[in-house]
Amino acid sequence: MSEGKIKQFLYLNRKAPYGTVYALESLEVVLIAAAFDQDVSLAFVDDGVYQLAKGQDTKAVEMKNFSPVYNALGDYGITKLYVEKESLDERGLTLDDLMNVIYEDENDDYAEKPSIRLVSRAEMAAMMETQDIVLSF
Amino acid sequence: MSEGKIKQFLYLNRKAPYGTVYALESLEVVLIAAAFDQDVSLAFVDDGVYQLAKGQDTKAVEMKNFSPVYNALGDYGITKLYVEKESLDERGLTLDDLMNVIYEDENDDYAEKPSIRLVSRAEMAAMMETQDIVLSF
Amino acid sequence: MILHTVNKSPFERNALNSCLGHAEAGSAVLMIEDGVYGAMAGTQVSATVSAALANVKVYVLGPDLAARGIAENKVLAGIQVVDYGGFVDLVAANSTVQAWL
Amino acid sequence: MILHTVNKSPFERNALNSCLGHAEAGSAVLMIEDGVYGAMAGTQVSATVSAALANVKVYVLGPDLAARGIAENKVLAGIQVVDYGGFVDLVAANSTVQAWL
Amino acid sequence: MKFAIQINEGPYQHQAADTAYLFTKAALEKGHEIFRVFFYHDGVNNASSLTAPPQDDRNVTQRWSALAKQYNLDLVVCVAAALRRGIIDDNEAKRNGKSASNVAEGFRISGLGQLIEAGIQADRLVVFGD
Amino acid sequence: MKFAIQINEGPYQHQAADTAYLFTKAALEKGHEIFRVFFYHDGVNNASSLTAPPQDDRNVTQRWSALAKQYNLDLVVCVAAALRRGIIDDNEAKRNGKSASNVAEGFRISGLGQLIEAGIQADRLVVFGD
Repeated sequence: MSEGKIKQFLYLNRKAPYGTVYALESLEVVLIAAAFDQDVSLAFVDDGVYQLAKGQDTKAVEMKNFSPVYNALGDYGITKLYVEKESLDERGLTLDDLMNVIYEDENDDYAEKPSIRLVSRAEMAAMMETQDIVLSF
Repeated sequence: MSEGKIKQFLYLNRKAPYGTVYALESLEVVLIAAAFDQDVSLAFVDDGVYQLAKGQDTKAVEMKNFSPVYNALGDYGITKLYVEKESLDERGLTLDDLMNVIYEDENDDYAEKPSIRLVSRAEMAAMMETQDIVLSF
Repeated sequence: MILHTVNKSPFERNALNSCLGHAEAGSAVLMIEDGVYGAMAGTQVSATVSAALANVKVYVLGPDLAARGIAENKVLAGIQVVDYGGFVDLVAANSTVQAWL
Repeated sequence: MILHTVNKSPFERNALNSCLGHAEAGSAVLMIEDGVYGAMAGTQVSATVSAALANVKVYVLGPDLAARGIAENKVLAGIQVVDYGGFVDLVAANSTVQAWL
Repeated sequence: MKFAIQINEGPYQHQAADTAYLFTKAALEKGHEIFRVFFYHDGVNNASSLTAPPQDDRNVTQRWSALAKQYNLDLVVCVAAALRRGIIDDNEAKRNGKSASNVAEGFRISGLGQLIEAGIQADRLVVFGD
Repeated sequence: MKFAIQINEGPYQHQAADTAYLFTKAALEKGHEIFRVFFYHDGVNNASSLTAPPQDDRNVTQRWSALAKQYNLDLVVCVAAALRRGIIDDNEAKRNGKSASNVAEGFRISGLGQLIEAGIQADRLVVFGD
C-alpha cells in the first residue's frame, strides 16, 4: 500500500482523554496506520500525557475505556511513544503514574522493552523537526 | 408569555467571535429573550470582550459580520452590557477600541445613552451573584 | 449563592482561573470532566486552588476522577468528592448555576 | 523546517505558549483564526511573542485580523501579515506543517 | 425541584453530552422534575436518528430517547441551530426541499423561546458545553 | 505541489471548517493539486446534505460540493467517525437499518486508510481543527 515511500509520521497528542474524543479517535488512526509500513511516532505533550495515566476506570461515566489499547500498540509495531518530561512535571506526574507500555523486540529475542521514551522539551522539539507528516487532533 | 415571573437573566460571553459560533448564537438567544419581559444582562469577560471590537470586517473570511446587531439591542430593550476592565487591560484594549453601543432612554426623552458599563472584576462578580439564570455559551 | 462549574483542564484553558477570580466568598465550585485535573495535589495549579479553599467550597466529580485514573488520595485536602447525585444536590442547594465553558 | 500553525487565543489556551516552547530556531509560526489575537501589540502576551521573534519567523492571517477588527498597525513589529495565498506559499515553502490544536 | 438543562455540544466529540445525560438521569432518580432539555449549538446533533456507534460503546441518542420515554421528558432541539447543522424533522424537510428527515424518537424541533421559557419556569438552569 | 487536507470540526461551530475551505481554494487557484480532503471527528458533519443555513450566510456543505465539482476533488468522510455522528450513505444506511442517508454530492465515505494514504502520497498534510 505504501508504494515504496517510507515517511516519518507523527501523531501529536495534546489533549486529555474522555473530555473530548480526540484521544480515542487518534488511537483509531494509529491502529490503521500500522498497516502501512511507515515510521510511526506518537508524541504526548501538554494534557496529552494524561492519556497514558494508570488506573483509568470509566464505568461510572459510561464511556469506553480505551487505555488498554496503548499496550497493544507494540503488537502493531508501534513502539515509539515520546512523553515530555516538562509536561509531566507541571502536572505533578512521574513515569510511575503512567501505564507501563511495553513491546516485544523481535530483533532481540522478543525481549520486553518499554515503549515510552521520556524526553525533555528540547528533545521533543528536535524529534518533531525530523518528521514528514504531523497529524494533530 | 412570562406568566408574571420576572427573573434576572445573565448571558455570559467569554469567547472570541468567529473562531467559534458561540458569540453569534448567543446573540440569537438574546434577541429572542427580549420578547419575554425578563431582566436581561450581558457579561463580556475574558475573550468575550473581543465580541464588541470596532471595525470588524468579515468579507475575506466569508462569514456573516454580526457585530452591528449589538447596536440594535437597545431597540429590543436590552441595555445592560457589562464589560470587564481587567479583561480589556490584559488584551491591551480600552473602551475606545470597542463599538459605541448606545440605546435611547424612553424614560428620559429618548436621550442616547451608552449600553456598555465598564466594571471591575469585583463589580462583575458582585453583579453575577444577583442573577437567577446564567446562560453560558 | 452560585454553584460554579468548571469542565476544562486548568493547564489548557483559563476557565478555572477566571472562575476563581469571580467566585464570591462562600460560593461553591464544582470541577467536572477535564476540569477535575484542577483538583490534584502536587501540580502547578495546586497552590492556587488550595488558596481558593479559604474562600470558596470546592467539589470534584468522582466518576470523572476515576475515568482519568486519579485516585482520591491524590485530591487536594479540603476538596470534597461527589457523584452525579451529589452534583444534583449541589445544584439544588445553590440558587444559581454558572458554567465556565 | 516546520510551519507551526496556532488557531487559539493565547488568553484562553496554552497552544501559542506550547508552540513557541517547541519551535526550533528558524522555523515559522502562522497565527490564524482566534490565534491572531497573539499578534497584537500592547497585550499581556506581546512581550513573549516579541522575544520569540528573535528565534522564529511569525506570520498572521490578514483576513482573520480584519474579521476581528484588528487594524494592521496594531500588529507587533516584525510579524508579517499574509492572506490565504500567503498561507499556501508558507505551506509549500516549509517541509512539514504542524498544527497546535 | 424543577430543573432545565441546556446542551451545547454534540455526541462523542465532547463529554458535555454525556455529563448532561448522567446529570439528568441522577436528578430524575432523586425525584426532581426536568422541565425541559434544550439542545443548542452542536448539541442539536444529539438528536440525529442516523447515528450508529460501535456496539461496545454507549448510544447517546438512543439513551436520550429511552430516558424521554421513561420519564416523559421534553427534549427540544433549537430549530435555527438544527437547520444550520442538518438536523431536520418532516416539516422542515418539506419546507427546505430536503429528501429526508433525521430527528430521533422523543426529540422535537422548536424555537429559542423554549429555552427562555425553560429558564423562567424552572428553578435552575444547568448548562453543559465546551 | 500536492497537498492533503484534514478537517476535524463541523460546520458553523468552528471556523476550522471555513479556514480549511478557503485554504484549499487558494491552493487550487495557485495551481497546486489537492490529493484529498479528509473529514474526521466532527469534521464529518461538513458532509451533511440536510443542512439549511440562513440565506444570508455561507453554505459550507454546498461550497465544498461546488469546489469538488469544479476541481474534481476527492472529499473523503471517515466511516467510523461518520457512523458515530449520523452521517451515512445509502450503503451504510442499508447495513445499519437506517431509513435515510445524508451524504451530500461530491463526498464519499471511506476508511481511515485514506487519510494515511493521503499523508504518504501528498507533499504536505495540513490539519484544521479545534
